[in-house]
Amino acid sequence: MALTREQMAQRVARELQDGFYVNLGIGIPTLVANYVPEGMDVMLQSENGLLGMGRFPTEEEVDPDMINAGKQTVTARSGAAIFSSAESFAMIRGGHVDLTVLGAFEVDQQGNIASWMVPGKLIKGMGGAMDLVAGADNIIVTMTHASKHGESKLLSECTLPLTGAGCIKRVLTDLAYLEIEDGAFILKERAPGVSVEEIAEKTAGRLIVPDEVPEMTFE
Amino acid sequence: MALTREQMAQRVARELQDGFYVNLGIGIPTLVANYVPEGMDVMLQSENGLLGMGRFPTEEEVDPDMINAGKQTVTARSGAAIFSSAESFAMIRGGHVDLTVLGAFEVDQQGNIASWMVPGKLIKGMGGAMDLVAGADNIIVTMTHASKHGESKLLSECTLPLTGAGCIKRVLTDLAYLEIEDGAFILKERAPGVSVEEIAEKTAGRLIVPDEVPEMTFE
Amino acid sequence: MAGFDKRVYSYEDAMAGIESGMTVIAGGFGLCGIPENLIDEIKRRGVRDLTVVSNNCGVDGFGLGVLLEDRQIKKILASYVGENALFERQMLDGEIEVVLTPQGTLAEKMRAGGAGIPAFYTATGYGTPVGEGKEVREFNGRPHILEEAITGDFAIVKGWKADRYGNVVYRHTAQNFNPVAATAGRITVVEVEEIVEPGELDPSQIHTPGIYVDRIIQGCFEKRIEKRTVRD
Amino acid sequence: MAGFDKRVYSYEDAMAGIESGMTVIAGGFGLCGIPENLIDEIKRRGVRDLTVVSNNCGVDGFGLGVLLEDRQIKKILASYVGENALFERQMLDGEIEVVLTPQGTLAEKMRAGGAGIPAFYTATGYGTPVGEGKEVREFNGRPHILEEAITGDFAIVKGWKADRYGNVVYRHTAQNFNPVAATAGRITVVEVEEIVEPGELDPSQIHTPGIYVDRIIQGCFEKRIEKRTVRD
Repeated sequence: MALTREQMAQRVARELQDGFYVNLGIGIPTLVANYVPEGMDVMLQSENGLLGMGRFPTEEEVDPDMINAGKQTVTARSGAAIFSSAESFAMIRGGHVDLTVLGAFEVDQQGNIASWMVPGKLIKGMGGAMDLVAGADNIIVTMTHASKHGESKLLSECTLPLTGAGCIKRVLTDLAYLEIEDGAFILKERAPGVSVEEIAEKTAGRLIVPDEVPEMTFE
Repeated sequence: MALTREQMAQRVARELQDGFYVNLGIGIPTLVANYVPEGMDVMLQSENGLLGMGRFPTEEEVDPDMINAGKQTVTARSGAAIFSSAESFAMIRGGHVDLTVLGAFEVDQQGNIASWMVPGKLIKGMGGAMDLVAGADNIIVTMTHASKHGESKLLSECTLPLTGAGCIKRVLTDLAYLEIEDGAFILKERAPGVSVEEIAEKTAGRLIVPDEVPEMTFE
Repeated sequence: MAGFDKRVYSYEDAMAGIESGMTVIAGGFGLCGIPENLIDEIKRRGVRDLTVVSNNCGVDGFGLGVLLEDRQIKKILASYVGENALFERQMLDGEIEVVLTPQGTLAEKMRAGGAGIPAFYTATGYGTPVGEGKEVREFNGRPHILEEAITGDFAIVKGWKADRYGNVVYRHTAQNFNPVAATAGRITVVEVEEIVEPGELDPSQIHTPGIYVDRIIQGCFEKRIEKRTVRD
Repeated sequence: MAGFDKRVYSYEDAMAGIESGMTVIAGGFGLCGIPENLIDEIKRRGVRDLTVVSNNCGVDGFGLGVLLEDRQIKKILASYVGENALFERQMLDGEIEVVLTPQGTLAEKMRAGGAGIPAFYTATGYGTPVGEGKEVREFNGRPHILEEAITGDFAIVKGWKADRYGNVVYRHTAQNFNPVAATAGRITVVEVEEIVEPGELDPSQIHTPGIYVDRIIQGCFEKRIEKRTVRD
């Protein structure tokens, strides 16, 4: 069965390490914060200028001067730092963030990512996504494996305008966890009960299937 | 008679305006701070990261963490700001300093300045001088008109390695105040008792002498 | 000390000199830390054909969104727009030119403008529509594109506290683009919640040194929240 | 919270991993705000052939000057050197390579290194020996030269207070190059006068956010004054 959004977040959370500075995009990436393993501490960077994003505020704590990059009211945890947008993107562009998790429309076997623009549809902008994908060494893309119409999002070449070129090495979909290497997707893990055949069928890009493709487990 | 160092500082101080942010180099430029006209306020920028440099400290106030760009212990005035070297030179390079006063070995009629290096002699470095001359629109060079051996320092072309190219428009020497325009020094004022002939004789670069060359006056 | 007293006492004085066709750099992220009243004054004056540089363009009826109502904006550089029906319509109708700019590149372009760096290379946007027509050069084995600095005729900034010298501190994440915007205006106007006496702000803790600031005004702010999110 | 506890308790641990041939970026201006004890630890370890990036090179027997005694520095990028007899001799003898770099360009190169900007244009140094061999390009009708970013294997930094997460504040003009140096090290080590509890530093008033910092150590400092100047 395809992973739920929560399971996707749970799986991504396994890539966290104690002491990681992490930037989480909007949507499923945001949920990852709920699955930080016990005894592990990560620090969330929000690109509007907050390192050490805390929980949502209580009604009493709501402060219009304290928001995250998704424009939601948030709090800062103890030991947080707040700074300008220039400083925030110095961190991001300079490769100081350990892990970035973000959604996408398409990823291709060259590690290109398209996530911000569908020609003909209204274009709202890339926000910080282009900076994030260009700056991080360590990016995990989360998205469904195929569109609602069954069209693969893991392509030999992105069809939509790119967010970044050659910058994605890891993709978690609702069906599989894959790594991108030498122009191919390498199938590393599959969702519980999802067959290699189904994944192969729904992967338009070049797919390498190792002898062993372990099934993910969730508690 | 040639101006004293104090008179040179006094003359430069007449170029100050109320509300000017000013960077003063080492030597005669530093003395300018002593001649800020009554009722006028200027803010001194020191390129190690201090805007609003105050007086020297008393014995009790001396603080090793509070120095100026000349590495002297100083104080900060009320309303000062202290920041990093990157921020300090952002101000300088970005043209936010209203007036820069600095010494030189040579200036030429193209507005080139040489102030940091004498080949064959020990080179200690340019410090912030190259940034200052490149960043400021408004620079006054203070130096003696000629060397101890009588050689002019106002040349048709600098002989020493440059600190900056085409960036000087105003020069105050011990003999005259001159402006540089269209490849020539224009004699604007002369020191009390110094003749136009003497200045012309000691100016190797192209000199334009207007009909009227007023004598400077000092109280 | 008149020379460094940058206080003005009306929004009319605060925006004196703004004219049609000018470039205005605005601080703020979403509706957080935006110069609400300076924007309203621009609306009141009715100047047109503005080029606006700002991460976002407000919402319908608030923030920079109010400048859309009378079509005062000709062109905008932003990273994310269109929280805003009027904006979308003007964009689709071609009434407003939108130059979408990655958020970090936008911040860096403002910082560069203020810092006298005319251009810089960045990997951000290479291989994307943002990189089209821009020079590409490899550094450390990786392609980068050349991006140029931005400066504005005016920068409009929202601070928390300032002294009369124009030293400013920002509150929490209302800082965002404000300090870089403040460096990049030919005339920089800062509106704050409180003007304090010189010396009250710790010199080592000033976000925007007064040298960047031309005018300071104390105002009242609505501080509208775009996405109120609370926990139980 | 082990993951963000960056405290170390000996200078040996603070400089663990430094090796001959590495590049070390050091904060400080003159003798103000220099990482005294980290420098001494580099001396103690006897690593050689270092490339040092620092505005100055200390004085005889203090600051980076101590690394000259055993010829540990192969090359230095600085804006102003030679307050220092030993340095002069090594420079004149060709034992040390000196790349004189304008002070603002040096600061900007460090900042660019930390900020992922591989290169930038500046008017500083155009037409001078600094510009020789560098690409020249005109912007706004004025020639500029291309300068590349600097990063180091280590950055050594002197702060005032820090928390265990590595958030740092600097005191007065001891700030100088320290915050930019801190961003540009692959491993950034900060020695401070006091380590405080998380939450004691105001989040909006942190000069160096902890993300840039790998190790924090509390030390004692001589803080030698180079030019003691007093008024009567």
